[in-house]
Amino acid sequence: MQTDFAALREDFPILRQKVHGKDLVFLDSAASAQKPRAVIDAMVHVMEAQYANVHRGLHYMSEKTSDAYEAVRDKIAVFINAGSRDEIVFTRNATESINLVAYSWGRSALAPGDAVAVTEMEHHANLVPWQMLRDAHGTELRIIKITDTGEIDWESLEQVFADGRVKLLAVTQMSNVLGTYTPVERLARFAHAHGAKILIDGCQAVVHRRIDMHATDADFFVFSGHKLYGPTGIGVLYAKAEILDAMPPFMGGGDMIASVSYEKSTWAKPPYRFEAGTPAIIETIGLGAAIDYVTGIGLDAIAVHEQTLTEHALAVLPGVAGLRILGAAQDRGGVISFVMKDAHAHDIATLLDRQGIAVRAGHHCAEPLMGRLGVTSTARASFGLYTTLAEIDALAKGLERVGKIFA
Amino acid sequence: MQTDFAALREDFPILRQKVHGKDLVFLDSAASAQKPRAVIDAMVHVMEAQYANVHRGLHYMSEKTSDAYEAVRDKIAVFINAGSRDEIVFTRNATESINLVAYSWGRSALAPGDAVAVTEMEHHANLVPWQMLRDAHGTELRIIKITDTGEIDWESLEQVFADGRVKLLAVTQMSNVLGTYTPVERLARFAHAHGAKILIDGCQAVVHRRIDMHATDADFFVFSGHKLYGPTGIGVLYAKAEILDAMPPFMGGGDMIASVSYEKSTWAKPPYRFEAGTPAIIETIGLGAAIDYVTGIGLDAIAVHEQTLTEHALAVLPGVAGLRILGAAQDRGGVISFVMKDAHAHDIATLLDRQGIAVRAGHHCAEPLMGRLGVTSTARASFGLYTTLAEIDALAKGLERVGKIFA
Amino acid sequence: MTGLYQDIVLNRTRHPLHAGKPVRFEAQATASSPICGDRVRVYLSPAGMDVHHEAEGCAIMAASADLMASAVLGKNPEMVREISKNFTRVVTTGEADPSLGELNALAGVSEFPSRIGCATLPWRALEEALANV
Amino acid sequence: MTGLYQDIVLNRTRHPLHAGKPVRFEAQATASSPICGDRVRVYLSPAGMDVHHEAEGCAIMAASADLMASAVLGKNPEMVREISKNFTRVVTTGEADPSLGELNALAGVSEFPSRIGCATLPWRALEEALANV
Ligand SMILES: Cc1ncc(COP(=O)(O)O)c(C=O)c1O
Ligand SMILES: Cc1ncc(COP(=O)(O)O)c(C=O)c1O
Repeated sequence: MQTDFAALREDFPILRQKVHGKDLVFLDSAASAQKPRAVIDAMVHVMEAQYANVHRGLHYMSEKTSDAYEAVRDKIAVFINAGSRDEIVFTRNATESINLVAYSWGRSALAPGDAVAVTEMEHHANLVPWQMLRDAHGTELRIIKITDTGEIDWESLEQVFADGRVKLLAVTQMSNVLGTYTPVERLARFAHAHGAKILIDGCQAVVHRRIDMHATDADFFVFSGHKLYGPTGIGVLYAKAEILDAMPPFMGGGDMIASVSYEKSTWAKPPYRFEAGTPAIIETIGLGAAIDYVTGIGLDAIAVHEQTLTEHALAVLPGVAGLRILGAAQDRGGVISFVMKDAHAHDIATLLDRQGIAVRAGHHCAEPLMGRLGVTSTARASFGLYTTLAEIDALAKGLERVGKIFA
Repeated sequence: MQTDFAALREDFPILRQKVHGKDLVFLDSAASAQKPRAVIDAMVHVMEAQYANVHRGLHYMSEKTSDAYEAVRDKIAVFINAGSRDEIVFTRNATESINLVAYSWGRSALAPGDAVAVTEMEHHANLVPWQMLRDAHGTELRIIKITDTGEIDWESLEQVFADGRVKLLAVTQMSNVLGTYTPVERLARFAHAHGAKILIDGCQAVVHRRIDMHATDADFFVFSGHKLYGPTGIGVLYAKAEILDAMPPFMGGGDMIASVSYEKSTWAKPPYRFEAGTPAIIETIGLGAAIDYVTGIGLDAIAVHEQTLTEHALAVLPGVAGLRILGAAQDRGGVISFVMKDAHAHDIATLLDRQGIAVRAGHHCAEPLMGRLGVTSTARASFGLYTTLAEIDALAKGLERVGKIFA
Repeated sequence: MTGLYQDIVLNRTRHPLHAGKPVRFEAQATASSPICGDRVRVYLSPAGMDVHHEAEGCAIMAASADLMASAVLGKNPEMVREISKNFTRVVTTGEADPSLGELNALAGVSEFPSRIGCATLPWRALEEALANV
Repeated sequence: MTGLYQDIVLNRTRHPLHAGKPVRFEAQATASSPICGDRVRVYLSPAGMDVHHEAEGCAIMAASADLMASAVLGKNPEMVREISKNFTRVVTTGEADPSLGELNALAGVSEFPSRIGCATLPWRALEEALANV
C-alpha cells in the first residue's frame, strides 16, 4: 500500500496558513518541524483531563500522569530499538543530552590527555561542549576532516585515531548543512576497534530514517523532540546501560536521589539519576504522540518519500542560474544548502519569504564548516514528511526570481 | 471590586473531571498546578498557526515566533520587577536554574573554602546542587537551623555567618512543606551586610504573592512555570545583570555563542549565553499566557483569597481527631503538612484519593527536614487560586473517615 | 475502600504478631523505598523460618510484613521464594491464590499501582536476609 | 518586494562608490553580526569625513555601508551622529526623513524586522571608528 503523503498534510493545521498572502511553503523543517494534530491533541488532553506532577503522587491524577509519562520511555526504547527502557534519559533537547554526557561521563570517564574526536561537519551542539570539556578538564579535541563531497575523510579519521588516545568519537548521523548521512555502523565498529566509544548526534537522522541502537551498537545517541514533529522542551539521551550505571549525576535535585542527608546523598538508578526536578511532563507525552504518528506512517515509507523529494530537488535546483549546491555525498537526505552567484543567503531568504517560502540562511550553527566550505553562510531548504514536489518547484521558481533581481 | 474566585474554576477544564466517580478535589497544587484555558489555547495557537524555530530565521514564521518568545522575557521582567529583560534566563525548571548557578557561578566565583549556607527547610533542589558543588569544588556547606515553629532561627543564621566565609545564602522564600514564608528582604540585607550573595528559591512564593526583585534586592531568584499555572518544561533564573555578565556558560551549543572556531569560541551576552540549543518555545509562550492570567486576576487578590483558605484550613483541620499540623510560622501560606496519630501519610493519601481528594504524601523532596520534624513523611494539602472553602471542608470530612478506619 | 484496608490488614497493623527485634536471629536485612521513605528490617532464624520485623511505614507495608512472617513460618527457603512469587502475582493482578491463605487479604493493592511496592517491600527484605544466611 | 530591494540599493551593492581599503586613513573599526555572520570594516579620515568600507554580507548591509559613506561625506562628527539617529528611525518606522536623501531608499527594511540590524551594522562600525579617532 502506498501512503498518500499529500493527504497527510491535512494533519498539520499550520500548513493551511498564508504568509504575506501566499500559501506557506515551509522548507525549514531541519530547524524545527511542524506539529500534527495528534501531538497537539495529546498535549491538550494532558492539560484538560489528566494532569498532576509525576512519580511521587499516590492519587489518581498523579498515577495516571506518571503512567502516561513513563509509557513514552518504553515507546522510545522500541522506536530506536534500545536494549531497555532504562537506557532512555529525558532531557530538554539534543544540546542538553550532549552536555550531560560531556559533564558527567566526560569528567569522570575521561582523563586529561585523552582525546575526543569530532568531524568538520558537526553542529555547534556537538562541538562546543567538547571544547568546554577540553578547557575545563584538559582533554584534547581533534577534528576529523571531510572530503570536498562532504563525506568523512577516512584517511583523516585513521590519522586522528592513530596514537590510541581518542576515547570518544562524537559524530553526526546526518549533517544539518550538507544532508550527508554518515556510515554510523562502520564508524561504531571503527571506534570500538580503537578502544573508543561513539556518540551519535541523531538530531537530523532520526526524523528521516529508521534508527536501531542494537544494529548500530552506539554507546550514546541523542535527539530532540521538536525536529521529530514533537513539542519543544523535550529531548532524549540514549546510552548503554552499563555506561549510564557508572555515570555520576549531572544536575542535583528532586527525583534523582535515593536518599539525602546533609553529609551525603545517594543517587537513584539510571535513568532517574539524570532527571532532576519536575520533568517536561506534557512535552514528553506529546513526544510519545509524535512517535506514534511517524511509526504509524512508517519510517521506511517516510524515507522513500523524502528520497523522492531530495532527488527532485537535486535535479531541478541546479537549473537555477548561478545556484551552487554544497556537498555531493553519495548518501544524502532532505537537507540542501546552496549559494547563489550574486545574491547573499540573507537576501535569498528574505525574497523567498515574500513569496511565502520559508528557508533558513546563515551558518546553521556550524561556523567551522562554513570555513571549510569557503563560504560565510548558505541558504538551506529542508524537507519533512509533509513536503511536496510542487513545493520544491515553487522554490526553484522563487529562486529564479531572486536571480533576476540580482542579475 | 471583589474577584469571584469560584467563577475562575470554569477556566480550568480539568476541575470538571471525576475521580473514582467523585468530584475532583485537587489539593496538590504545590507539586504542580492545573492549567487554565488561556495557557492551553496559547500553546495550541503556537502549534496551529505560528511556529518555527526562533532567533535565526529570516522568514515570517520564525520572526513571529521569535517575537512571541522574546516578549515573554519582557513579561517576566515586569512580573518580578527585574531591572532589565536581560536578567531573565530561561531554563527547564527551578532545579535547572539552581544547578546553573551552582555550576557556572559556583565554580567560578567561589573558591575552595568558601561556604554556601542553606536552611533546614530547603527542597532537595536547593540542597543537592550545593552538596555536589562541595564535593567537586571544595566549598563548604552550612546548615541554618529552623525553630520549632518552622521559621529561620536567627541565632543560627548569625553563627553560620560569623566567620565571614559564607559567600552565598541559598534560601527558600516559602517552604513547600511547612508553608512558612521567609523574610527575604531582611535576609538579603543580612547576606549583603556579611559580604554574601543571596539566592532565593521562589518556586512556591511566586505562585501566591507579588514578587519584586527591586524591593527584595535578590542576587538570584528561581522559579518553575508549571507551579504557576504554566506548562512543564520551562523555568526561570533571574540574576542581577552584573553577576550574569561575569558568569561563564553552563551548557555549550547553538545560540549561546558569539563565534565558534576549533581553537576558541566566544560567548554571547546574557541571557543568551545560558540558553544553549533550541529552547522550550511553545512552553515559554505558554508561561507568558499564565503570567497574563495571574496578573489579570492580580497577585494581591490571589494572596487575599489564599489567605482566607489557609486560615480556614488552620481552623478546621485541628478539629480532626488525632491530626497534627506541622509548623506554626507567623507568616504562612497555603501549604499545610500534617500527620495523624494512627494513620500513615500514604494510607491517608490513598484513602482520600478514593474520595476524589488529591493530596501528596511522602518527604516532599525535603528528607533532612523530615528528620528535623521527627517524622519520616507527612501528608500535605496545598491550595491554588481555584481552591474553595468547600474543598477544605471536604478534606476535613475525608480525614475524619480516615481516622475512623484506623481508630 | 474496604478492598484495600480489610480488617485483617488493619488488625495486623495495629496488633502485629511478629514485630520487634528477637533476642536471637541468624540473618537480617533492610529494605526501603526511596520514593516514600518506608523502611522495614527483617530478622531471620532459618531453622523453622522464624521471621520478625521492624516496619516503619504505612499500614499496607506493616501488615504485609506481619502476614509474611506468619505465612513463611516453618517453610523452607525454596517454598518461601515460591510464596513470594505467588504473592507478587496476587498484588499485581488482584486474583486471589487459594494456596496463600491470609496473604490474599492484600489482593486489593492491585487497584493502587503506587502501593504495590509497599506490599512487596518486606518480601524484598526477606529475600535479602535469606541470601545473607 | 521592491520595497526592500530598490534599484538604488541594488546598484550600490553591485557598484559601490566607497568600497575598498584606502591608502590613507586615520581610524578603522569592524562590526559584525554573530547571528548572520555579516561583517563590515570602515576606514575613516575624519578631515572631510571620508569613509571607505569593506562589506562582507548581504545586499542590504553592503548598500547601507556605501550609502552611509556618501551621506556623511564632508559632515562633522556631531552631524554624523544625528544622521545615524535619524537613519535608525527611518529603518525602524519606515517613515522617510526628507533630510536624509538617498538613505531613505532603505526605509523598506522596517517591514523586515530581522534585517534592520543589517542596515544599521555599518553605522555601528562608523560610530566606533569615530570613537577611535
Ligand atoms: C520550594 C521548592 N523548590 C524547588 C522545587 C523544584 O521545582 P522543579 O521540580 O519544578 O524544578 C520545588 C518543587 O517541587 C519547590 O517546592
Ligand atoms: C545535527 C544537529 N545536532 C544538534 C542540533 C541541536 O538540536 P537542539 O537545538 O534541539 O538541541 C541540531 C539542530 O539544530 C542539529 O541539526
